[in-house]
Amino acid sequence: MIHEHVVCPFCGCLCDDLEVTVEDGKVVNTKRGCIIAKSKFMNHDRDRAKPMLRKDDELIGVSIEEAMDRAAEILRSADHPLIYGLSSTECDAQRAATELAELVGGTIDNTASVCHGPTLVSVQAVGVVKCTLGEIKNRADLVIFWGCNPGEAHLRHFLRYSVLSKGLFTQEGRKDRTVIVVDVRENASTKLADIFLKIRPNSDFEIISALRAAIKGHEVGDVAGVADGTIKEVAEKMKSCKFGVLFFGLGLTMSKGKHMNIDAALSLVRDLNDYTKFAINSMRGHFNVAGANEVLIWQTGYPYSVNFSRGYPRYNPGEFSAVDVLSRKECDAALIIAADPLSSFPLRASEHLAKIPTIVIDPKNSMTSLVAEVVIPTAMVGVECEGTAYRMDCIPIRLRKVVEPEFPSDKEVLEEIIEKVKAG
Amino acid sequence: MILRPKFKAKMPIEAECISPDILAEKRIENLEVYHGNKRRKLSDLFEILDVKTKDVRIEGDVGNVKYIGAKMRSGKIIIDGNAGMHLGSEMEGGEIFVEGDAGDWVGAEMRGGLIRIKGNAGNLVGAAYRGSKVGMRQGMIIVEGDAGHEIGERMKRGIIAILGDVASFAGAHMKGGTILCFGNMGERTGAEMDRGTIIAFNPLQLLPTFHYNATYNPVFLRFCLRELRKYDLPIADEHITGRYERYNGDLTELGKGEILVWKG
Amino acid sequence: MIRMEVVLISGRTAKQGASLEVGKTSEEYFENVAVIMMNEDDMKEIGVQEGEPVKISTEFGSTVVKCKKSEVNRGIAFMPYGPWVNMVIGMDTHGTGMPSYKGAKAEISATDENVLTVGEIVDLIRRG
Amino acid sequence: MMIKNGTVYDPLNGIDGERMDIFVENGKIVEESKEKEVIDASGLMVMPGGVDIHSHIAGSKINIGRLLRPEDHRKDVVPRTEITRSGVGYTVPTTFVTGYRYAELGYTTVAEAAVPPIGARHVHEEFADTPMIDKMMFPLMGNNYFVLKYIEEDEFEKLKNFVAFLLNATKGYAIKMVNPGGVESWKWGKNVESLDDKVENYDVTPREVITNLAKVNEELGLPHSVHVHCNNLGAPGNFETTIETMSALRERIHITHIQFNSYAGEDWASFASGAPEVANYINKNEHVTCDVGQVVFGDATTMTADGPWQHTLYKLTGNKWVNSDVEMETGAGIVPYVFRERNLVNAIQWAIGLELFLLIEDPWRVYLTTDHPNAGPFYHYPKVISWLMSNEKRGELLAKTHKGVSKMTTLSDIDREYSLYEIAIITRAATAKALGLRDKGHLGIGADADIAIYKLEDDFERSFSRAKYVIKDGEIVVRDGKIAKGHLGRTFWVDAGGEATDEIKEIFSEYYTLNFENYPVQEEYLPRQEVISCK
Amino acid sequence: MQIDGVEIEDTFAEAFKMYATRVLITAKNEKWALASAASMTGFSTSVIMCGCEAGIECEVPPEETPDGRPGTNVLVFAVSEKDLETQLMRRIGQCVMTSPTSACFNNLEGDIKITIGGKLRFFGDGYQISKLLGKRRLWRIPVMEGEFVIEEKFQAQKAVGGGNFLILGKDIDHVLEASEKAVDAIKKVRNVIAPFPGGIVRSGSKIGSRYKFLEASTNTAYCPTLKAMVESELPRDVNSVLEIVLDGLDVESVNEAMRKGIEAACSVDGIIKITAGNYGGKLGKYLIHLHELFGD
Repeated sequence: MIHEHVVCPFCGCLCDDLEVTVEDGKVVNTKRGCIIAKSKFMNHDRDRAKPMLRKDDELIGVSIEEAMDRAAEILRSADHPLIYGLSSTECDAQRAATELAELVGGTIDNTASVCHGPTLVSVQAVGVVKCTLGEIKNRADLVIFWGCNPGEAHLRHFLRYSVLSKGLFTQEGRKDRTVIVVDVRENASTKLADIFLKIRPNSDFEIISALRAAIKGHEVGDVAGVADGTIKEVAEKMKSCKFGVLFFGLGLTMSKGKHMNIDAALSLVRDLNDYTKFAINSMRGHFNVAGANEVLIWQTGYPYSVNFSRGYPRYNPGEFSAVDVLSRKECDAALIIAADPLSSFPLRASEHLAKIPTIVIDPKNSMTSLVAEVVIPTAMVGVECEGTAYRMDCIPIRLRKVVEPEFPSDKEVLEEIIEKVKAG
Repeated sequence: MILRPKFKAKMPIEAECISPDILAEKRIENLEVYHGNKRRKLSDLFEILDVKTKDVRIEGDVGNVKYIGAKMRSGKIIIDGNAGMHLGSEMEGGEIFVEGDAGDWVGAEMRGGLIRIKGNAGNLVGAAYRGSKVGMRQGMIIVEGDAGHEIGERMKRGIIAILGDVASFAGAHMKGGTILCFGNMGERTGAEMDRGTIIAFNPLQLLPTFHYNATYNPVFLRFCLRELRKYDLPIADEHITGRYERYNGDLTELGKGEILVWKG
Repeated sequence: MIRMEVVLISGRTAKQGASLEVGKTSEEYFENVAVIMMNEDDMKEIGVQEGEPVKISTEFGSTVVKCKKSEVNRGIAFMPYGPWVNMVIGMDTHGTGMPSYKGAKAEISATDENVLTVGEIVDLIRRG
Repeated sequence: MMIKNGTVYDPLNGIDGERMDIFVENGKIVEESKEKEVIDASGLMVMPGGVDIHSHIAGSKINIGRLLRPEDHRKDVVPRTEITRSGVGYTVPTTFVTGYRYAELGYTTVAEAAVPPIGARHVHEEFADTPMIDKMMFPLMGNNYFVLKYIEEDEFEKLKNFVAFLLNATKGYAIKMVNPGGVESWKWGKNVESLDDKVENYDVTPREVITNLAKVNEELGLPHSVHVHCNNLGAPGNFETTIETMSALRERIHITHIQFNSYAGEDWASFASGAPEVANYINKNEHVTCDVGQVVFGDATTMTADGPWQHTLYKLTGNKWVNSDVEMETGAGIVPYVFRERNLVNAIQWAIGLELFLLIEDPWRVYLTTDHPNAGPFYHYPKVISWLMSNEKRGELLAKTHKGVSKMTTLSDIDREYSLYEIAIITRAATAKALGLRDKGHLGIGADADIAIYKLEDDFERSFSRAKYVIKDGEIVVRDGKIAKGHLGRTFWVDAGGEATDEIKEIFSEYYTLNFENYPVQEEYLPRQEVISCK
Repeated sequence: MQIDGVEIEDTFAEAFKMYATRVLITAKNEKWALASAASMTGFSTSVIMCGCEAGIECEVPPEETPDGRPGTNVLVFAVSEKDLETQLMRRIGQCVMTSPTSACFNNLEGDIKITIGGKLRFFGDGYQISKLLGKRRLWRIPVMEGEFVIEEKFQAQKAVGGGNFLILGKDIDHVLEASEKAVDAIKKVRNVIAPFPGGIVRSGSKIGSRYKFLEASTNTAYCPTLKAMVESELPRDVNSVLEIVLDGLDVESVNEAMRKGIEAACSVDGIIKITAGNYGGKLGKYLIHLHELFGD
């Protein structure tokens, strides 16, 4: 059977034009997706998790019911549980996770914390001038990629949205656009650029600041190895384009300056709107990290790093963010869902997860499940069950189901745990 | 009043009730604190002695206790050990003294009073909470050790004096007030500041969006430093009579902030 | 032995993305993630060939991975996101929630030590 | 259930403060009920549940507003209870708190007034987490590519089909226009300044957009009229544009938050009220209804699809600014704002809203809104009610405002006071009627059993702040101003036919970034829906 | 009564309620602090034509000034808060802001607050900077030499103006010497100034004039050259009269200054009598009886 218009549940592009062929309940082919999409669908049944509990320091197989019972017990008795992950699942599961966090008076954080958390903090400081990806496809004549590498991380972004795509006012596609890539190294994306601005690592803030000053007519001279003339040239291109867009990624959020880099970039684009039309969009990684933020926002007012220990939501990255809670050893239990902190957090932060009862809910085995107390397998979202995901530009799309799951969905598991916690 | 911690775990405790105004007004034994997600009484976590004295002394380490002295209006708190996050946040008056270190957000959105930390302070000293327009609005914070990133972020008035080093982005988005650093200042000091004064007694790396104006002996600073001597800060005569390079910025924003760098 | 200072950048690669969908304990993942991309001249300077192990140390820890040639400038090294790079990343977020994954100062040198497997890293974590 | 001996205000049935019993069964008002449950409403006012015709409570724009304002949320925290979920309130409440607070005011139906069609799914997702109330939403059409294209090509039938299709695809309720044409121009950093300006890159004017969509609206027989946020919102002197807009057509038209469009003066220095002129037009022309968008002093978060206006507001205030343009369809802007009593412009805005309420003679055509959260949060409605019902209350506040208000508006010359009957009209009966909700806004046999029961106290504000009882679909959900029971309301949408033509599909594949097949909102997003069919 | 053989007439000086402030001018050195103060207190002998009465109260050593530089205290007196404000604006604006290296601080605790720096700041054309230290707000106004620092608000209080005594003697040489001695003595008293040139006035006045357009005219009763032409108050052997006029922050200080001044005057030979000017006690709020000054 061939499933059409399938949505790829890997990255924030949420390409929704995949064709997936399923035979005898197995994915046998995919069309149009990138290599990662292909890998995701083709390998969806590999290395799948089983329900397990740790007994005498060994993970042993149990029924899923037993695993959920134990999970509920752990969360119910915890004084400060942490719920973390959520970016690789759908919105109903994210809703249930938020409800659970509220119920057990815990801290809930999603992977934005270690990707675009700094972006969200900066939006709260200065606002943001953004647009959906179609606006870029239809209008952008200047496209800037700063500290992001769609050529490796968002493989069809150029094609579908930002560079090669043709639109209403960009009928010539690539020819209608000037592409500038700013990065510390040559990479898959820089090859495509009309201008590659190679900068020193950790000099983003200085260079964005210089551009901002240049746009306002101030002289700044050479900055961090970039010549005065180059800064003026880029500034002029920005001011004189008809519709510009700046895409940025973790090259800004993770390097020195973090949210202040974004603050500067958001301000740069905001200021440019005094001269022309300009937007700035973040390149979100996991396919529904944007949804994790959206759900948490509408339920609590805050996008990530939310704490419920007082019965109402409070927000503070640095205080309620997972890395910090773990580093300071402030939580006494953890539920990890749809993420793998052991493979993404600084090792020293992960260590605490191995010391406390940790529950892992995931379709696949992960590094974190290897240190877990409880492992609960679930259906793979967007492959084995439906649900909503928010694209990197916050457009919600319904994920499709192409094969039957063996285990219940994240949502069902979480709702079951909620019932068990309430019953206890 | 003396409070002696009885707890051991690292679980965060929130105790904004540790504030002389509240302790004087309310029945102490019933005051609520949070230990993780559990509501507890102050007396569950602290031994409470010498109830009659109004000043509060905490004998022991309360590095995991948050919001001590938050919103306080008067009186004095002395902490013998370390203090947790949000120490004296939004405080309006009174004094807090910490013998050890303090966590992040010391004196965040403070409106008055004095906080003095003998050890080091964390990040965002005197800053605005996320999304807020304005950080510290008045009062004084003195850190005898080092302080972290983004101190004085969005401060509008008041004084922050750091005797040791500060990390990056001191005075980011600053709108007024004065930051003095007797140690070394980190990178990107004054980033995106609109107004306000940052005084560096040692050379520092400036952003390209700060421009040099002049070298002079600012009269207001003489006044300011002489006033601050009352707080036992290491202000030498040369600091008062010396010359300073004046840089204005951040040109990305209003550009009316200044960094004064002491030249001796 | 020559030790060289570099700025360490971590990031996503398509191969890392594709292989993590195969599985974190898979051979593909190990092959694609337990690596460091370096400038050829830098490799020469510390005396390593493509595919040989190098040791990366920062103030937060050290890790051993295989080295690969890349177009990066001298003085910069790149590692894919994953447990190996996480061994040298600090956990302080400076009040932001975000550790400093990119732009850390690191020292690189040739080594005879083995690259740890995912299982060995997990054991390390569990031992604390 | 029997609601016994209450003083009933049910304007749609002409009942003005009569003491009577109301019977409820199976979620409906019935002639007589055998159920034993009795609410003793002696001494209490019984009204139909409130119906808000224009509010911003769900979807991408409001959620960015929530994201933007952590500093607000801190001031108004709402802990969980055994019955209710936690959240935050203040200017942009979370979904649960939105539902609870509306219910506590005695409101049972709320319209989300501006939805980018591509974000409709998001709205329905939030609706599912907005308890207590029935909901509906208005998709934005005034700057939609297809709308502009079909008007430009003079393809009225295609336009009509597209509108019907879009209502169906989004599960929407009414045609919403925001600064028609201006938002499309804003995508190039421009705007339109009059009804006859050309939209950037299109041979279409705002006038054509308004008149064509109004005609479509009537031909499709949609329950509500077109719902219009006029051009030049917020600008001094814009009352002329507003009158021009209303007089551009004879079809029904609803002008929303008309306060923001009733300004006289040349610039901010000469800013003054244009309310008398606007009210005069409305008094003479029955085809117009409006809601006010009354300013309430204090913090607000302005948010609208009117991107160019929000840019102006950002430049005026220097506050943080969000702009979010949506492919092929619309845009949005968000700027936090504080309305200050002592600020002359703000004080005049406040007075203009009240002038409109008091100068428009027919309460069936002027409705209570604050354009939440633009002119203030919805839970300040009781405040507005108190100003309308008491000249003295208005006077007290007027005395605190900037002195210039009396000179630049006529407010101090007006002594009209609203009766309870009129309040019931502008908050439920008339809004339900204007929305074409036949079973809402009244207590006649067969109506939905959405009932608000208030205790009338000396202080009107207090009387309406916390309903004594609220009955939703026949169940007591609020008791003594507190949520007594959780409830998921229905979502109303209009089925006006319409089909996705090949042309529509083709344009989708060319210019949208979303596959056509993934565009329409799926059934899963409407756990409790009520479809209203046209014709 | 007599002091050193000089008759002290049993009369009173009639003083008026005024408003006063104390301005501290600092500068790089004493010379420039004084230069600025001298300029600021110039042409300020009498409120009638000058708008205020002002004088240098004393010099202030660097240790006692806010900025650690030498300073000069200036006292300014005016008949209303409004006049005081007007005069301070003009005089600080023209004589202190303009003067090299000067800074200008409030140096009085009073219950009246007058915004001066808060208005002069506009001279900074948008580049002025405010600094709040404790409860004091300073304005930094960029000027060609550097920065002019001035306090936002100056405090003022009700004060006493028009304390006076007349020194009657046998000739101008002796009277002038006595007057100078009196002024030297008065300078040592705080809170008081003698606003006339060198602290001394020769043209005492009476209310009214034969000319309708004049409200006051020369004090004929004390003009020696008119002794025989008018109803003179002067004894035969008096050939010259000088007056010391005093303004003080409070009546006690004025009394003290009067006492010290009269004592000093009386120590000079050739002084015949000390008296004081008044209007029959009908106009002034304060009546300073000369005899009471000396404990009678």
